[in-house]
Amino acid sequence: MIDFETIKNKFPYTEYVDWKIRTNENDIVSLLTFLKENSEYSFDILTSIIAVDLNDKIELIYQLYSTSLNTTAQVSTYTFNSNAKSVINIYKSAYFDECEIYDLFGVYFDGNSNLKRLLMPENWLGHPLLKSYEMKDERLVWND
Amino acid sequence: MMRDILFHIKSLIAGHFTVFKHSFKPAVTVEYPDEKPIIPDRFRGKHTFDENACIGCKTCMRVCPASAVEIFKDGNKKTILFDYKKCIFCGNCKYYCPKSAIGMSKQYELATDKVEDLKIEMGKKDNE
Amino acid sequence: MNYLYFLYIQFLDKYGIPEIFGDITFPIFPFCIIAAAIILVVLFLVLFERRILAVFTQRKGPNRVGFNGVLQTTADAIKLLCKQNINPVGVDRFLFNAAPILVFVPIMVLWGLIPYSSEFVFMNFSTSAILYTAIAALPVIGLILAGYASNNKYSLMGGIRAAAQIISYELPIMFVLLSVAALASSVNLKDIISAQISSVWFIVPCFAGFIIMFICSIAEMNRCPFDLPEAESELVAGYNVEYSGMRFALFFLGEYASLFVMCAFMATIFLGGYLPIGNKYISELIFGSNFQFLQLLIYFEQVIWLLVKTFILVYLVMLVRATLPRLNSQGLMLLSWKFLFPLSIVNFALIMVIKYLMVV
Amino acid sequence: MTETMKINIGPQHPSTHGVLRLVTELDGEDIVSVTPVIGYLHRGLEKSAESRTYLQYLPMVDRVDYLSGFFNSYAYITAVENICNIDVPKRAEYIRVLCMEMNRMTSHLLWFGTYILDLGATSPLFYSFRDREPLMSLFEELTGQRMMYNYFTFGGVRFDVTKEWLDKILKYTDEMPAKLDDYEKIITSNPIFLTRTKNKGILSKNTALKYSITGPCLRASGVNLDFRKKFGYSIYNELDFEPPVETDGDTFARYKVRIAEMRMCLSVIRQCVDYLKNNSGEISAKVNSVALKVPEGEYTTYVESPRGLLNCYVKSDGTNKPYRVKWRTGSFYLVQMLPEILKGHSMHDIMAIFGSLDVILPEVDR
Repeated sequence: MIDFETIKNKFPYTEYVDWKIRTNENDIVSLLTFLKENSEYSFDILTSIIAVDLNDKIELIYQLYSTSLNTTAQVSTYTFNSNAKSVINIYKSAYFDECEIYDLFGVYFDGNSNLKRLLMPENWLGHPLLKSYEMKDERLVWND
Repeated sequence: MMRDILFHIKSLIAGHFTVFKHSFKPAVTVEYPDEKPIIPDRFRGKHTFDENACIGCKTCMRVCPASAVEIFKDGNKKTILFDYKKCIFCGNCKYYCPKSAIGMSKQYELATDKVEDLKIEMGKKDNE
Repeated sequence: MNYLYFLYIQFLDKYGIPEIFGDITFPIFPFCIIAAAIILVVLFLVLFERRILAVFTQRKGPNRVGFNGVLQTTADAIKLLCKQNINPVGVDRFLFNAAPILVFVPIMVLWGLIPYSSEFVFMNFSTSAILYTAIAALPVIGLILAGYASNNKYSLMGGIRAAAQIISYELPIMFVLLSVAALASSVNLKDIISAQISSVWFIVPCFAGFIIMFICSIAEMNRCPFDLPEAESELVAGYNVEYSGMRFALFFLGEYASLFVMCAFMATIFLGGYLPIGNKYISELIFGSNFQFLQLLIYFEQVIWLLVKTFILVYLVMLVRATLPRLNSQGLMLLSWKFLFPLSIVNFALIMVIKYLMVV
Repeated sequence: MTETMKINIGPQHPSTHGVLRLVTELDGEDIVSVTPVIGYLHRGLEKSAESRTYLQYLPMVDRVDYLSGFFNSYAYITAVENICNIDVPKRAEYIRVLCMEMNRMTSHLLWFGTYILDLGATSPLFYSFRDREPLMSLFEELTGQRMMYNYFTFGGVRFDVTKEWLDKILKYTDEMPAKLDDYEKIITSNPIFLTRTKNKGILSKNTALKYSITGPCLRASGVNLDFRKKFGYSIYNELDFEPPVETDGDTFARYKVRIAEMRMCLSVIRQCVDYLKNNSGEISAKVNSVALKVPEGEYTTYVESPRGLLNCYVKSDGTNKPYRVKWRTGSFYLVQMLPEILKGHSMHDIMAIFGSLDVILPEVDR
């Protein structure tokens, strides 16, 4: 079982319910590093990063899996200004995830120098998965 | 080294023989236009519509993922419009129709060279 | 052939045309015969391959056009002929057009070198076996040019692969041919065949040589598992990726014509060419040795024997094609230089010993 | 120093299995760098969910990965069921697992055929398609379609299986091992195949974990991670199976893992059929799918699909439409890893290695 007190002491703004950890957006990199490198948990796989648009803010959910503990964890954080810290230095697989979130939500990741549109074309306007997104591109005329 | 080579030669011969062996088995081809495949009963092909059973509840319109179906209700007269440009043949309209008014036939040859032919209206009543 | 030549000169003589004219124009006849034969044989071969591959994989193959699909390849050929010839932007026009011809012409010459029956040889040189291997290596120039001229990186890589392949596989062929020549004491294909009348077919003393020759021939005609130059799953279509219509048809024709001629060549030097099994002609058995047209019948029978042997080899080539995956370039080089080449030298030495014992 | 050449492999290429573009830099035939470009098959499946009800979205999830539609339906449906607290009858779970394992079999068979075709051999393609056909017909008989099933519903499955149908499966599982032996005779010990796959595209354990590779590719690298076994979701904890693990991590190991997994699938299928034959019961909980009430909440399912871990994250805000659906697919991370695994190999090996990863492009782009 996870010893939540140690985490709480290290990262004071963290909430914890049943492997779901919510943390401050500044702490995310150090928390993930802690979870990965602590030999007790060693969450070695970042299965995915999920972004959810909550209208005023964007929630980023990092889903972790530990092969030794055989358990999953969910670390989430909010970003209010579409800026987040990149975790590619901890989990290499985060690169495509971050590109995808940049592409579909317009979140910039500090530390990921090679952000690019992944699924949408390079010259696409707007970020489609935002709730406020409307297709306004006049270059695209759909033939019905 | 020598044993490796012998093993490889043996496996090569075994592989060729296996392919050769297959030439004595009957062909599994279904020669399509002449010989039609067997279509099971649950097959989801072109729709059928029973205008007498339909109560016009428009459930089919609500469950269709592609908005390919439309019900027109005019008094007692109900017609249904299937747009096969959009239809993905998921069968939702059939499965969730409370009166089983929509069915799906085994007809699967729906290709046509006119776009207009893909919009099919069913349940027209002649008496006005 | 000599008979045909004689008839032609006689015909010209009737109209007072000098013999020298006949000498110059006579090659038109074998050319026409070979061209017609190539087209017929290739049309049949393509159909044969498609049906055989279908049989191996429990399918039916083409069976719609004509009776049971016999006209399928003819229809395909007509379609290819009617197609537009596309000249992509940036190709080297002259080389682009010349390359298919450069591939096809040497293969056509090869057809003229094979003795189809004891009197039916278009070109009977005293060194025809050596000449054969020399000319068999020529089509690769066309392939390289096609790859270079297409202005396409896939084509270029295909062309270069073809060159690398032909270099590695030419040498073992030469060594095998040398050992066969030593057995027959001749490098003339007809003499090689006649040498097999008195002794056994050369496949018996030179079985390793036959295997080497078989593998190398598949490599020379760029067929699976050596189809690296046109590897579909890597290079799309390799050197002929930009070709269409008639020019593509020429490549196609060349590929299958070389398949046939390589198998005919192998049948000639290893399986006794036009010789029947047991040196007894069936027509002689049927009609007796006093039959008037016996010699003529035997000539035809010889052609049929050669065709049968050739098609057995073609069948084997197709079985290999159906079974094996494609080699990679390292495997290609390893197979040739570390396995086939030493083996061919060993085989050559062995044959020399046999020959020495035979002579003594 | 030689000049390098840039070559575009794809998006239209015979063996990228879809529309993947690999911008490759070659030095001669040696690969200097590879940059995968994806997005040519992006259909906006995650955006579509937000404008459709839970039921309307259900037929679309089969199309996330068209070769293993049951897995996608299962992932989505269990997510919704867990938010709604719907209990699924045991028989329904068995039918679901049976369908999924059959689907894994078809997916692996298709992989086998196309992979060997990538390597240049033609016959095994037809054999594997021949053997895939009975399963597809069985699916058609059960669900109504060969690929886009729309068979699982909230709370269970749509139709019950019949005894004849189960007998057909048993017959298939009896015949199949001999056919798999035939495949192995043609391919597994073939020297050409061995030179092309042994020690090619080695994926070490650490690299695989770093790039969150899951599924057969990870198991070929020596990590025994199978979510069926580890989490025992659905009724997998009642079944007896042992996922195959190889330690080499090369292309050949991945091939062997998949072949062994096909045999394992057959045994799991047999166990499911045994249960279904001997037990009867409800096939669906009573759920009003048309007006499905989904309370506020979120759930992530972990499903072991043929191509690795399949996550479906569903967030509900209490309305009749999902607030957010996110698909995490195995192929997405395999494509990301391509530059790493292809580095230092030659042009020939691109397709041999890429094919062995079993990437499905619709799943990458969603």
